[in-house]
Amino acid sequence: MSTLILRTASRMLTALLLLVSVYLLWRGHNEPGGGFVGGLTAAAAFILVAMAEGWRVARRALGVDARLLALIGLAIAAVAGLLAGPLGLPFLTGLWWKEAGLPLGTPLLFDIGVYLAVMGSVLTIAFAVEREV
Amino acid sequence: MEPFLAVAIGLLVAVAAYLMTDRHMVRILFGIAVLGTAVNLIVFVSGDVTRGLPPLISTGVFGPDQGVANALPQALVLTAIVIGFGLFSFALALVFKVAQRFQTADVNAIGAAEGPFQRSGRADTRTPEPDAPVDQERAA
Amino acid sequence: MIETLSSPVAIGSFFAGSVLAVSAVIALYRVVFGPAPADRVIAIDVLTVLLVGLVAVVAVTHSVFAILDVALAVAILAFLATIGFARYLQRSQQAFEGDSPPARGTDSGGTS
Amino acid sequence: MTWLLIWPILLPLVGAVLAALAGKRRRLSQGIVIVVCVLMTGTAVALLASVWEHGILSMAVGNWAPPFGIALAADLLSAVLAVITGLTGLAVAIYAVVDIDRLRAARGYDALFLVLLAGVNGAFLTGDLFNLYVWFEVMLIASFGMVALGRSREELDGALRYLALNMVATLMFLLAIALLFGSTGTLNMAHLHLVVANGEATGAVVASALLLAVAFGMKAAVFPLFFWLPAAYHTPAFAVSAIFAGLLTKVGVYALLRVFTLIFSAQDDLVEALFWPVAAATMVFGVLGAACQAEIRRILSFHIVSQIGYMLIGLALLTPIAMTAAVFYLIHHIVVKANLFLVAGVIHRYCRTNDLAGTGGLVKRAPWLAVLFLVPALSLAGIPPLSGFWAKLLVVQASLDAGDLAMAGIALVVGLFTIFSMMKIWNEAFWKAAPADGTAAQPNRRSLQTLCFPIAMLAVLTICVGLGAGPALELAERSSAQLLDPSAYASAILGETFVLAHAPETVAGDLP
Amino acid sequence: MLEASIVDWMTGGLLVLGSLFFLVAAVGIIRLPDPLTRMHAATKAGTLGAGLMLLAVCFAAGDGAVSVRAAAIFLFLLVTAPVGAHVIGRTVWNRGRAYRILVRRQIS
Amino acid sequence: MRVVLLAAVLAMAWSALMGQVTTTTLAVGFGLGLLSLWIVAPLFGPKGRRDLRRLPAAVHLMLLFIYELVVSGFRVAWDVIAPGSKIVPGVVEVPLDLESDVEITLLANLISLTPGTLSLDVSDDRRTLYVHSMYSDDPQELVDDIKNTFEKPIREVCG
Amino acid sequence: MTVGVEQIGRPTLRDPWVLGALGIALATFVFALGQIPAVAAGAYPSLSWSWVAGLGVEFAFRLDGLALLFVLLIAGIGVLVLAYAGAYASAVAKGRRLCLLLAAFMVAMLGLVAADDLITLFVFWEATTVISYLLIGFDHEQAKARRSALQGLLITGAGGLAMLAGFVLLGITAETFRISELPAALAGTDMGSLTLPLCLILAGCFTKSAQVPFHLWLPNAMAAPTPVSAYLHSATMVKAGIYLLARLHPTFGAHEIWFPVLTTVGAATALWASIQALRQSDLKLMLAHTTVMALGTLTMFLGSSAPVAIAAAVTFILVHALYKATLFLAVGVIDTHTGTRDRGVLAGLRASLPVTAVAVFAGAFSMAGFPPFLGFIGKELKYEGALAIAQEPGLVVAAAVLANAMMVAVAMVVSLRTFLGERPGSLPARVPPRLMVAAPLALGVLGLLFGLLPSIVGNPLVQPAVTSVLGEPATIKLALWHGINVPLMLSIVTVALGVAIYWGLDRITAGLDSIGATLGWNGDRIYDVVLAATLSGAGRVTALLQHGRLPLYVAVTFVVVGASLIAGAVMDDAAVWALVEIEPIEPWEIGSLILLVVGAGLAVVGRRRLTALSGLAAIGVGTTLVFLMHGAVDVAVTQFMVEALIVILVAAVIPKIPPFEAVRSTRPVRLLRAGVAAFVGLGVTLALLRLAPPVDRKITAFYEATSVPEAFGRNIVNVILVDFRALDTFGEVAVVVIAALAAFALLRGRRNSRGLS
Ligand code: NA
Ligand code: NA
Repeated sequence: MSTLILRTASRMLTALLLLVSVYLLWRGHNEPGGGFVGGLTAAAAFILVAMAEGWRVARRALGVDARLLALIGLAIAAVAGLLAGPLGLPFLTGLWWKEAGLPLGTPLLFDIGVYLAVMGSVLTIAFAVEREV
Repeated sequence: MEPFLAVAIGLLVAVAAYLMTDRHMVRILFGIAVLGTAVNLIVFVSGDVTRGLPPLISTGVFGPDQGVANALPQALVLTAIVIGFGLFSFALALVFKVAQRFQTADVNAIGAAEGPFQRSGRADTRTPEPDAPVDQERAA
Repeated sequence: MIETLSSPVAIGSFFAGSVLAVSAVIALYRVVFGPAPADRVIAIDVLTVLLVGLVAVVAVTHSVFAILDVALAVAILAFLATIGFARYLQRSQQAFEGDSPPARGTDSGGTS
Repeated sequence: MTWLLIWPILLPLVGAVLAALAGKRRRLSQGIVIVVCVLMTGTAVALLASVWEHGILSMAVGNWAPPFGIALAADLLSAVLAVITGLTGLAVAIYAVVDIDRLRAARGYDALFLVLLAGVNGAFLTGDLFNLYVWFEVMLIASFGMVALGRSREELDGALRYLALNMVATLMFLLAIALLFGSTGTLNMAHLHLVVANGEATGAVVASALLLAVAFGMKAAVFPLFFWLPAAYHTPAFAVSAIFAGLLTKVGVYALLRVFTLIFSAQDDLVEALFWPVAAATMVFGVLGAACQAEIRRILSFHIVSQIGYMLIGLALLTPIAMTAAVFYLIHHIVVKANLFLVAGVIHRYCRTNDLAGTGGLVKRAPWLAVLFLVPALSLAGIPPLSGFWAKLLVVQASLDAGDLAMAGIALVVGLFTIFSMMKIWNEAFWKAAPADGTAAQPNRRSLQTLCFPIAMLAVLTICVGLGAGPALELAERSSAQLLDPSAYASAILGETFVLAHAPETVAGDLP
Repeated sequence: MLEASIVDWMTGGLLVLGSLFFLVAAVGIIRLPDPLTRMHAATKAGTLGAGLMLLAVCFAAGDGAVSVRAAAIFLFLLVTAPVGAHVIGRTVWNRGRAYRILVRRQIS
Repeated sequence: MRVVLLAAVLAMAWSALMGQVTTTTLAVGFGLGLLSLWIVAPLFGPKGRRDLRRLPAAVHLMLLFIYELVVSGFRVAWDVIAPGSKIVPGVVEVPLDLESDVEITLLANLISLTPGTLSLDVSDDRRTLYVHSMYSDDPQELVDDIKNTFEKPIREVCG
Repeated sequence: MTVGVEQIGRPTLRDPWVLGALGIALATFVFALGQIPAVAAGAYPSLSWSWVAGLGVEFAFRLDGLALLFVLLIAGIGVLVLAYAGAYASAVAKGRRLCLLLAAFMVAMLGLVAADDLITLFVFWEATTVISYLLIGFDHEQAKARRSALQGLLITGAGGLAMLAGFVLLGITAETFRISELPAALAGTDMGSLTLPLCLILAGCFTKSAQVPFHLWLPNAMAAPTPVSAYLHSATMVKAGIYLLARLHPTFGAHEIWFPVLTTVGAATALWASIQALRQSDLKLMLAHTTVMALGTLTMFLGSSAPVAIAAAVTFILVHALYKATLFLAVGVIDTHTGTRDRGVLAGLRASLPVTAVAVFAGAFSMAGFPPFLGFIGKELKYEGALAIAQEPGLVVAAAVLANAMMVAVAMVVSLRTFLGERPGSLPARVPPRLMVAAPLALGVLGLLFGLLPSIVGNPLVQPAVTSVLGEPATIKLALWHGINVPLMLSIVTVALGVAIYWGLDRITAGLDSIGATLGWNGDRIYDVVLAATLSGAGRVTALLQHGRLPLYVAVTFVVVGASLIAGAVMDDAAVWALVEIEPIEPWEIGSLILLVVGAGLAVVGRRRLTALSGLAAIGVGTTLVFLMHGAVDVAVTQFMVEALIVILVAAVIPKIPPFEAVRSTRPVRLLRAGVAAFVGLGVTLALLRLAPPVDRKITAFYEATSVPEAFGRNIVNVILVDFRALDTFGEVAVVVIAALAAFALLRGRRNSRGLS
């Protein structure tokens, strides 16, 4: 379904969707949103591209292998949990770094991991399906 | 438990059961999706359904308002939805692959692993499917 | 229920919610009875946009504006789903359903 | 020290990420898998040692005290199962180096395998019911992937059956959790024990108990829900079916043991009434199924079913010795059944088929394989002094001790059928001359060595457990004692004060 | 009830008006004769209804941030609704052409 | 340069979304905007991207969109309430003078939000826009209307 | 040596494995000989290690008179049989395998007889079962050998399992597994409580010792090589059951069913086997049946508690072991020599096999109970014992006389017919290896020696054994001549009867054959029929359960689920409707429910894939609405997004899948499915109605209280996901990632899966 109108619209929307996805991720701890919804939105951005211009273009736009993204996300989530280890705290204990003036902490890192993992996974599946059909 | 919701969810489960006992793979797939949705709803309603307020805390206060919805079941449902999505995606891929390989959507007509139509004999074809080109087999 | 409707906002949201519910049910008619696949897709599109409206009602009713994000997500995914359906309409003509005109009155895709 | 609880879960998960990143570099990813299995086993052994010395170990994940946060917890049963998982995993990992072909490896076998182990360990080590569901799903999705990995016709068909039925089971698990949560408001299993024991058994609680029995029972492949197992286990790669046969059903059994001794400890009448017929029917129908099969892995699959029945005796009788029998059987069967599937793979390499009609002549062609088959086969058949004998003896002793002649009789008759099946395989594959029109092949010597090393490893383990049944039995006895003392489990996880505050008198005590 | 502010009245009114447009969309897809004309109702009335109701939210919140978000959603709808209509309409039309169902056309 | 500009716009959008306009949110928004643009950069051809310099024209165009939407909303409402014989559905081929993708898309969208018309497709040679009209009894009037009302503001924004 | 000679068989005695096996046997024999004085003096050597303390199982051994007698028999005959086997085997590898298996069998048998712990004994018991399986099936490429092996295994294995249950029951009652402590431990016990364990143990003994009706495996086991037959069926395996009867005599001898059961079964076995023995034309099979006959006789005597009867049994164990091994080994020589064992063909072998002739005559005379062989002493003791049996002397005497007469007849067949007369010219004459010839001779000579000098075995062996069996000291004197008494009269009758049978053998055989043909079935056929029926029954049951139809599997699962839910709901005392509170419901809630219901209906009735998919989408929207209206914002977003994604993916895929029309179930099936669906749906509804709010919110209260101050987040749901219950989320992410990788692997090819980095 590669039509001029859809293609153009998707180009206009993709950046916006990515932005929104990061916003949803960031706000997740305090407002509705979070890593999963954010990741899905980010994936939606590229699925839109895939539907408008084909999965090859979308994959190129993504730049990295979607599977790699997913695995990195999983690894980040694991690292976020492991950071508490050296401090003698249990796995996945939230650690906060308040000096920055921003609410930075391992839960956010964890959520970033979720974001990337979800985005990568959904895109892996979507691209695989797109390629087959 | 709200009776209307209970009945509606029961109906969803019944529909899922009906679909999952179909011979067409896509109906089975739909059944899985409906069953997942129904169970997610059950997880959600299991912890008190409260109309209205989401479990958010306003800036500057330390707790939510009175009467917010129970946050825990919501978190559980979220996890369940995501997991369900993962499983469903795989199921979809599998159904697609099976349909492609066997050129049928009838689960009773496949019978490669077992079943009424299982091929007899000793031929052992358990060699992995080569990757590409996709499928040469056109056996019905 | 009515006696609790003490403000224009409350009345408005109650009324709006009810109308939306009625609209949803009406739109559902096309989802169920088609007849063309496109009709169903259009009706589902209406349902999803309707969801945006309902988010607005809930936001106003409970003064929880955070849930506007729901509307955003709905809008995004509804759009994607619409495209997905459209692609289905296009593809389903080729794959298994052949190229012969479908029987009248069923899931026909033609304009009539 | 509490970190010992997370390593058996985290190591394979991280290993899976690394293995997936290694991609087509086969050696690298195999190396990762084996190293991870070794480390995992090591941490599990350390965990077992710790639990043996100091009692139940638990970790409040996220530093949120249970029941608010998720607790990981290991009693002896959990710890020993983690150890066995590590050992079996290691054996299968080595076997897979040869058994898993280029295509399956390239499709990510190694990562799926490690995730499966992570899920299994997670299920063994969690103390939270919903978290148990999550680990079940981790395990399930990995197994879905593994069962279909080769994409042959058999695998795809098997995978479809496996998927559809397990999907129902898994959703019923979730439904049960919902009902239980709706009735109790908590998810921590120790806390659930306190709440359910203190409250009355409402319809929702009973329904959730029955549903959990259905969900875990299906996982464990009990009558009348076992059909997915013989429908699928003979289709995938041998390494895959070996790890499935060894571990997956046992996770179901573990969950049954855990849930029905801990959460529903007060509903002992229900548990016995439910599991007695299930155990008996599972034994009988499983073994009848095996008796009429002519494909090695199908035979073995039906025997899995049958032997799950033996493991349910712990719940069917609910006596200490019955529980000991169940635990011992569980441990024994993981090792032996995985090993038999591994042997089936080697047989396939020699005969190019697992249909008994097409096999033969192996006692001449591969005498050492004959020995390697006989050890697990006789163990499975309960021939002394192998581990299976003690397992069978315990089951008989437990039944007779409880005055349950019928159960003992069923167990013994089923045992005879098991001997029959194993000897059927022996007669056909080893003793019988190779069929003239057979498809015999001569496997490569080096690959045979790699394949047989883990088989020998597991065989030695079986023999050791058999000859050293004393310590193994002590372990099983102590595990069973812990299982049957749920309040001690609750105290260990929730803390003494919490449990006291929720003792039966104070029905609605405040949380600390 | 009487002491309600003008903002409240605006909010309520916009909600009602918006919902009515949804009703129009719903009734439209029932009453109009064919998929393409139904799409007119769905696209336009639906988007307008959503816009009005989002405007109501702006009034109710009286908060810049919320208003910006509402506006963003509306703009998003404004971009996507016609595109959605285009992809569906195109399919329907292509199909109609394939089956030689008469449409009027003008070659300019 | 255009990238920087776009990123700045995105930064402002970000701040707006965050509900507070501070140095921090602007900086973060700018960074994220750059990131987003960098990610989607391959989508734009060498000259596919348009400046947004003509902001006033853009605002005008947006208002036009909204206005058309409101009008068409009521029009549809009327048609639904009283669907008479005046509905003459049909597809009209509108010749296109606009060249860039963005222009064509904007035009198509605008047409879709206009009373009685819905853009169906663009011909492969990008010279014709197929428009479904509820009132296709006078196609030429429709075409003229479209050309006059919409093409100009779009050119102003994009040209 | 007169006819053309042809050396066959290559002694494998130089093989270190075979030599090792021989060495073990010899060492054991010598060791056991050394123990005779101590044992005779009542100082029983014993050993024990704790094995499985939790079960009270010990690895315990004790060498009393009975055990020692058996050890000597097993090891002594073992030496000869191993040597014979080494010579018998046609190839080194085969010989080694045979000898190793025989040695393993010997070790198992030694452990069995020496064990003083029921479980230890059982361990060795099962070992003998398994090894004998391997031995019977030694020529495993022949289907007959495999069948016989399996038959033996199943029958003795079944008995073994029953016995295990008996042992465990006994252990539970006696609170010990120590055999030597059993009589004392059970002293005050009500004998009635021991009936079940006794019966179970007897089942084990009877199957192992081939008592009627479990006898049929033993003749079939003759498929095994001759040394195996000689070893298994003379000294050892079949005697294991007899051994255990003797061993448990002190424990159960006083039980009221002990005597009648053993006597009846023993007598029946002896008679049945003697009749069968006469029918055989194969010498080996004939001998096999006389083994069964001997075992029956032994069982019969062990039923008694009279010291003379026990002495008769013990002596006969020794007698039988010697002559039966002699004869089996000799038949092996004959077989090797002539290539046949058919008594109709064999004759006049005295010239070509002179040494073997001596051995056979010695064995046969002992068997027939002619003086001065040990068999004579044994037979006289039997008659004496039979007369001493208090309850049923008539029956026992009659059975003993008849059985012995048959033995006389069989002995004459084996010796006279085979070695005397005219040798048919067609018989080949290969020279058997010397060692093969020597082994039976040695045993035969021993039979004569012990007959002449009974005191060699009387005091040192038989008397301690009898003491052990009786559990109290007994004095036994073995002598060739007891004077003219009733037993001697009976002996004369026996011989006369035996000779008569021998003369009329061919007619008797023909008569029996015709009876057998009229009956049309025998034990073997029953075994076949039972096995086939079991397997086909199993097949039918399995076909019902494991039918291969996925929809039916799913349906069964749902029925079980529905039953669970309804059972739960029904078990509750409170009435369901009492819990139903109809709360005021808002219009949009009705709308959402309608969406759910209609969507569900559409998913079911949709005849096109898109229609059903639209139903799915409607359900998704309805669900989202439900979440939205109950304050679950994050859930609503997620639900909607996921649902949309599912729709997109499904819509992308299904055009490639055949449409619904292609696959439609019939109306009855649809009705059935609808029934199942309604059942499970009803169950869910009932269970949900059972959920009585309000739910305990303590845990949520904790989250609400700590979310901001301790976890620094205002969206409680998200804080739960990334902090309070982050481990769930961690697992969830793993699921999604792996699902993606797995789906990818399923859909896409290797060609595109380069390394990721
Ligand atoms: Na645990
Ligand atoms: Na198993």
